Amino acid sequence: MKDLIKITLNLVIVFLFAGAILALVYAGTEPRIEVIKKEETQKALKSLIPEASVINAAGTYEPLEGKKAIYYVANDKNGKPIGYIAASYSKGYSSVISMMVAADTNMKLKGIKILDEEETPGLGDDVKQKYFQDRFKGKTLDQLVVVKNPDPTKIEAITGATISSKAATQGVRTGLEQLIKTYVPNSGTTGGGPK
Amino acid sequence: MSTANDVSYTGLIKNGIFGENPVFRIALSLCPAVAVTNSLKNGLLMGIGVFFVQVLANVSVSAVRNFIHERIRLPAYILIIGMWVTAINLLLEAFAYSVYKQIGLYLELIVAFAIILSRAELFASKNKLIPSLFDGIGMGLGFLVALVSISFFRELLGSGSLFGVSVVASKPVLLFALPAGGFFAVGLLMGFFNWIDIRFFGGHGASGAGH
Amino acid sequence: MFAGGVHPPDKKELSSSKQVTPLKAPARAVVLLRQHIGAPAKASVSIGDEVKIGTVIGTPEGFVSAPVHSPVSGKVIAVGEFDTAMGRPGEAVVIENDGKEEWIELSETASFMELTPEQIKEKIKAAGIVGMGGATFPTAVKLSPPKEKTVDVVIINGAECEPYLTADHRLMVEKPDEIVSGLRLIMRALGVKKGFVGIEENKPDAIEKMKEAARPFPEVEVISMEVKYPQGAEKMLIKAVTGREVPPRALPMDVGAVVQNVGTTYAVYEAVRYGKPLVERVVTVTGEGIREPKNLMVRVGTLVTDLVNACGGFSVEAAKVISGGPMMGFALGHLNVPVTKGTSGILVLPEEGLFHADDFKPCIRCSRCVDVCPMGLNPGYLSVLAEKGHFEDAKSNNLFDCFECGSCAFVCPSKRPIVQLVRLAKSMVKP
Amino acid sequence: MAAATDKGSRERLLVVSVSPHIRSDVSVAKIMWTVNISLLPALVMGFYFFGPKAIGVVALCIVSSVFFEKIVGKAMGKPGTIADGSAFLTGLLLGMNLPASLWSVHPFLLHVPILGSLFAIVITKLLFGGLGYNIFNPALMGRAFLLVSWPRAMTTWLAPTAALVGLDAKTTATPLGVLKEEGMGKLMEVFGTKGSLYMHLLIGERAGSIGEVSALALLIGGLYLLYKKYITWHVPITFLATVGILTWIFGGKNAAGQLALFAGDPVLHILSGGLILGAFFMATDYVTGPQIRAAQVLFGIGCGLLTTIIRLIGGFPEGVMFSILLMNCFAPLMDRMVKSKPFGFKEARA
Amino acid sequence: MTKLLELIVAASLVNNFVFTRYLGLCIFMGVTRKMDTAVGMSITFTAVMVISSALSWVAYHFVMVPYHLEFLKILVFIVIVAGFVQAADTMMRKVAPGLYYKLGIYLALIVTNCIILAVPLINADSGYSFIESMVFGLGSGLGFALALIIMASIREKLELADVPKPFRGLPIAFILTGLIALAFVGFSGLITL
Ligand SMILES: Cc1cc2nc3c(=O)[nH]c(=O)nc-3n(C[C@H](O)[C@H](O)[C@H](O)COP(=O)(O)O)c2cc1C
Ligand SMILES: Cc1cc2nc3c(=O)[nH]c(=O)nc-3n(C[C@H](O)[C@H](O)[C@H](O)COP(=O)(O)O)c2cc1C
Ligand SMILES: Cc1cc2nc3c(=O)[nH]c(=O)nc-3n(C[C@H](O)[C@H](O)[C@H](O)COP(=O)(O)O)c2cc1C
Ligand SMILES: Cc1cc2nc3c(=O)[nH]c(=O)nc-3n(C[C@H](O)[C@H](O)[C@H](O)CO)c2cc1C
Ligand code: SF4
Ligand code: SF4
Ligand code: SF4
Ligand code: SF4
Ligand code: FES
Repeated sequence: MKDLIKITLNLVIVFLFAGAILALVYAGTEPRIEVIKKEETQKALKSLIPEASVINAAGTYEPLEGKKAIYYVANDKNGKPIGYIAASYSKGYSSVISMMVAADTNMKLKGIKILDEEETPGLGDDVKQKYFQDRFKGKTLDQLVVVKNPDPTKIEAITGATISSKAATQGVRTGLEQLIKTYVPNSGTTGGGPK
Repeated sequence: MSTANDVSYTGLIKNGIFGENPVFRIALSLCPAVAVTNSLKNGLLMGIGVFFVQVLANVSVSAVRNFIHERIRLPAYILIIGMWVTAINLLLEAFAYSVYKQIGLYLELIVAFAIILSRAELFASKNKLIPSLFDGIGMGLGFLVALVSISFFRELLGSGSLFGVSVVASKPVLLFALPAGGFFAVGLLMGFFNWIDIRFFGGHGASGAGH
Repeated sequence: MFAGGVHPPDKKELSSSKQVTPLKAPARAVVLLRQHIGAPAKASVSIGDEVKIGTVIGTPEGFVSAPVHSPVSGKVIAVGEFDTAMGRPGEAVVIENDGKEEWIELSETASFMELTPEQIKEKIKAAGIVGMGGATFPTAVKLSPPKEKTVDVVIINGAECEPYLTADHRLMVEKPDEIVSGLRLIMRALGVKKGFVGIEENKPDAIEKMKEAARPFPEVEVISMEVKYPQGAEKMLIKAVTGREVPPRALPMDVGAVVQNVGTTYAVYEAVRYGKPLVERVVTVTGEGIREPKNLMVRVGTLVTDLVNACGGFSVEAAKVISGGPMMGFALGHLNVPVTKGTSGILVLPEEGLFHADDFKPCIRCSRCVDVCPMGLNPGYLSVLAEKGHFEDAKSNNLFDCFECGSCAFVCPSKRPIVQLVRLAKSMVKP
Repeated sequence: MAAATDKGSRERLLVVSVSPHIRSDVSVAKIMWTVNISLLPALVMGFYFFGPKAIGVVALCIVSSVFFEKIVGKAMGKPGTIADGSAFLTGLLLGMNLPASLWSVHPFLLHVPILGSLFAIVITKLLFGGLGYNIFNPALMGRAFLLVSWPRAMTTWLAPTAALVGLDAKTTATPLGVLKEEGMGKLMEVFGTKGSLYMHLLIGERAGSIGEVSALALLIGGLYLLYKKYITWHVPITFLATVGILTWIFGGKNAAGQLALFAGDPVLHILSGGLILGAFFMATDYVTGPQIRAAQVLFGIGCGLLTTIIRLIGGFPEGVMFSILLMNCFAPLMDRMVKSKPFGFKEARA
Repeated sequence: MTKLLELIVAASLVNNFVFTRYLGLCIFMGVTRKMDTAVGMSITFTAVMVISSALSWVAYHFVMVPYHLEFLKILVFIVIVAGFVQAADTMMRKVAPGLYYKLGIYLALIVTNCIILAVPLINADSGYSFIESMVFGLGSGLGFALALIIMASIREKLELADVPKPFRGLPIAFILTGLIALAFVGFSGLITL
């Protein structure tokens, strides 16, 4: 009986002690973490359309089954839309690649940013490299086709990582299609393009 | 090894780095040694994380050692370790977010690293505060040293760089950057240290006495 | 048909057409008291005693044992340790031959086929007959199975599957009627209605002779078997003749069979009909290193040197002299060892083409040994386990089912001394 | 005390050893060198199609394998084991499993075959105790190591030029690569008819590793080994049959690109990639496969199953190498589970 | 249904914890020197894995998410696992002493194994449903069991090999694991979750 009391007391005290310390740390870090997470996203968004003054979430969609993603509108300081950004996902060689896709008001790509992937280091993970992301600048939906040789009007695959290249491109298509569907009137007929 | 009466503090630290190196000798907490050592930066940060958890856990366990009831010793220690791990995770998330994103899962798993609980149980729960502190420092440093040497080897061979700065033109042997390369790095280093031990110090080269 | 087995070059042509010729009795006979499996006999004579051919000089000790008789007439000059073919010394009675060739009094039983089983066994026992196929198990004991075992077939082992040896072959060619009579006596002793003689196909003359001798007796059948070593091993023979498989660790009588060697059967005939004790046997002296290969009728106790000399000595420098065949025989360290009841051959191999056992390699797991092992074991694995000292593991991998036929070592490309390692393991653990 | 003596026999030293006293004439060296020789036809075809580069790659692998076996073996206190031919064979097989494009000075790739040999001989074989003890097929591990370390170079295939002087060979995709990336239609476009496709695969006029291209030459060598009883049917036949059957059932696609059962092309799958080389010369490696015949049948089926899975739904166009390596992992377990049955075992149970 | 099947194959082969995620190594190295212990651990581990997946799912979705206590997940999961293992230990000792005698020692080891914590954490991060979580736990357990058993069979064979002295024991075990991991690269790209 005395044991039981002691055990209970022990546990309560350890819990309280641990709880107190954690509460302290949590209180100290929590706001910062929130800020950092927001900042991460904002930084990524900003880097895609640096001239925008505000970028606001405009809605969500499902680029991959079970994966929700947000799309955004970028406005200049007069509140006029100057571009759109969609988060997107696609299945790569060994992981899900997550990215952001930015288009101007004519639905020409302003740029893309690969956020997360776990493709093979030195191969598939080159999708994160600037040289590959730059291949998307200025492309339109029907130019998003992967080819193996240099071609300024298409997307040239990373050598030895065609699968990852195709996957990244597919993710960009999905994002861009969503933007077109949402922001281009009558897109039901104009959207699509070659698969 | 479980009491510190006859051992100096430097001895305790040396013991952690060489005699009972948690990775190369006792062979506990092996996962991070393989999984997060593909770059020096990751290895170093993981090592620092473990270092702090080990020191804090040792100190706090030693502090409460006379007060915890025998029957709930282990759960209580696990709770204490879990608390420190959570705290460190929160701190890293707040102040080193990019690293946290890369090695986050393994940071969280520090809770289950056998080395920490086993030092708490084998050493800190039987020793006074100061020796426990030094044992924690020794073990933590031993772990840190192991991780840094493995990740040095791997980053150099696998990516041709050190701390992300290229030192060799291309990627010499990509395998070492891949996770599978971690096993080879650890195995080859262990074998190499054993060879030195046998060749120059007359040891038996038996690592993994902990099992 | 058993699975496995090997086809070493049989080399029987060296001696297979040589008639059995008697070898002059030795000037001095060295008669070992352990000529059989089981307890050695106890010397029943002492230095100075006069003996005749057939005088009992050693009496059996215990149930599994057999008496030993003098192979010459003369005087006992020593009783003591003597080198044996197996390498370690054994107790022996040494008799100086007086050249008189005097037999003890023998009495022929005219109606020997009418004797009761007990009488037959008694005579076999008194004659000191042991298995002459190599195992030297006392025959009288083998013929007295425990009551709960029912034996329904007797098989005469005429396989002689070891390369080079032709002793049984010649005996079957030269004494077929006697062997058939011996078989019928054994069947009578066991109360069995069916007898077989199993002979490998490479001895057509023996098969023909034996068939002819067996023709009057419908209960005796001669079977010709595929040529394959170790067709002569008891379990393989039983399988080839009757289709029955003796389970691991069991005895032939567990499947109702008793197997006897050709030489043993002949000895049984001689003992039951004439009362002759076992004091001589056929020995093949052969090999590339012997000048004139022969099949000799040799008194037990004759030294191997005498056999070699009788065959013209070595033709070239001899590198290895083997008692028995090349697959299972014992290599002799020197030639001053006596012939025993179990000596089936003396094989002399020259240096040329001789295989040296010391430079063996690791097992490359080629499975050849697995394919040839008649017992269905994994010999390579057993040898590795033994080599690394894992004797208990070897035991749980059926170590004790190995009867050391050597097929595995014969085919091994790494030249591993598998039989030697198996023996080592057997000596390190209890069965 | 000796009762009788004999002139001469005392002094003479006789060899005493345990039975058996005679041995068959197979030896490790004979087996290994014969396997080396039976690879010659396929090697010659490889040289014919890929020219001097192929010779360079293979020679580099053989020389470096033998060199590492010698040097590192010596450092480990193992006597010279060069004569047994197994290191030579590992080097030869490694070389035959590499693309000829590795013989390249710009970009400099000559260290790649050498490091492959290092990994094969030192890490995969000698560290585990040398001949007879390694768990994994050294040549294939060497290749797997190269594939993950230099994935681009290792998937750059020379087109068969059929000219020993074709130094400026073009690069192209392998038939399985085309099949995986672009489908059967594209393959037919390249080769014209099925007959022509099969013919190219048999003769070897196609892109691929140096030694894998000519199915016919490999079959000749493989059948010779079967005839010499240096290998048995258990692994190669079950391996080939499993791939044939599974690709026939699951390898087909309809016009819409969906799975169509029983519409695959087993001949294409059997003749292409490294399947024949792997089935006859690599999955049959004694050391790294199971020892018991029944287990070998399972081993062959397992190799076939994994090869098919990787080819049809995995991340690589070709799966022979990985399937054999994966089955190498299972070989000890299979030998453990499928124990040989002692003679008379059935009776003992009954 | 296909999703669940994919989940099992992915968790056990493609993303095998030991060979492609590099977790659970202490136990992996520790218990694979003998087949018996490897088998005992496999059984115990798979069972604990499934049950603790379920328990932590419940705690996560019914307590932690509603009250915004996600930051405590490490603490809560480890306490759940430790508590469950402790309870299983006590219960088995009473109810099935025979089984306890065979598998009890492995239970004690499980708490200091990082997979046991990684599975609930991954479940929580990937937003798996209750069933999916359990299936993921099962797949992970089976994958770990597979790893333990093949490793044990190979190490028993290695006992008989002439491994150079400095490499005996753990170093060669690590290199061996690396080689197996290299072979498991063959599964990569098979299923992307
Ligand atoms: C170890 C290894 C990892 C690989 N990782 C990737 C990858 O991350 N992304 C990818 O697209 N292809 C990867 N591949 C290559 C694919 O299997 C496939 O060969 C390639 O995508 C084909 O591209 P290519 O047509 O440019 O050669 C990898 C190959 C190996 C051997
Ligand atoms: C491998 C092997 C081969 C044998 N070959 C023969 C043989 O060819 N002839 C023979 O009579 N006994 C042979 N034996 C001995 C028999 O197994 C058996 O002991 C003998 O036939 C019994 O008869 P016995 O008691 O009359 O000697 C062989 C034994 C072994 C182990
Ligand atoms: C370079 C080279 C070296 C060889 N060295 C050996 C050797 O050391 N031992 C050997 O038995 N065979 C060796 N051989 C192979 C033999 O000459 C012969 O081809 C082989 O033993 C054929 O065996 P078979 O009679 O079973 O067909 C070598 C072959 C080559 C090409
Ligand atoms: C039929 C046969 C196939 C072989 N296949 C290979 C092979 O695929 N790769 C290899 O490195 N060695 C091979 N060897 C050689 C040798 O067995 C191998 O190097 C051992 O694994 C080394 O211990 C083979 C040998 C034989 C007899
Ligand atoms: S004793 Fe020798 S030759 Fe005679 S049967 Fe037996 S094994 Fe064959
Ligand atoms: S025959 Fe020799 S090398 Fe082949 S498996 Fe048997 S013991 Fe090993
Ligand atoms: S293991 Fe024994 S029974 Fe089998 S072949 Fe070898 S010696 Fe003969
Ligand atoms: S070693 Fe074999 S043959 Fe000899 S006694 Fe023992 S079991 Fe019998
Ligand atoms: S660190 Fe993962 S099990 Fe030990």
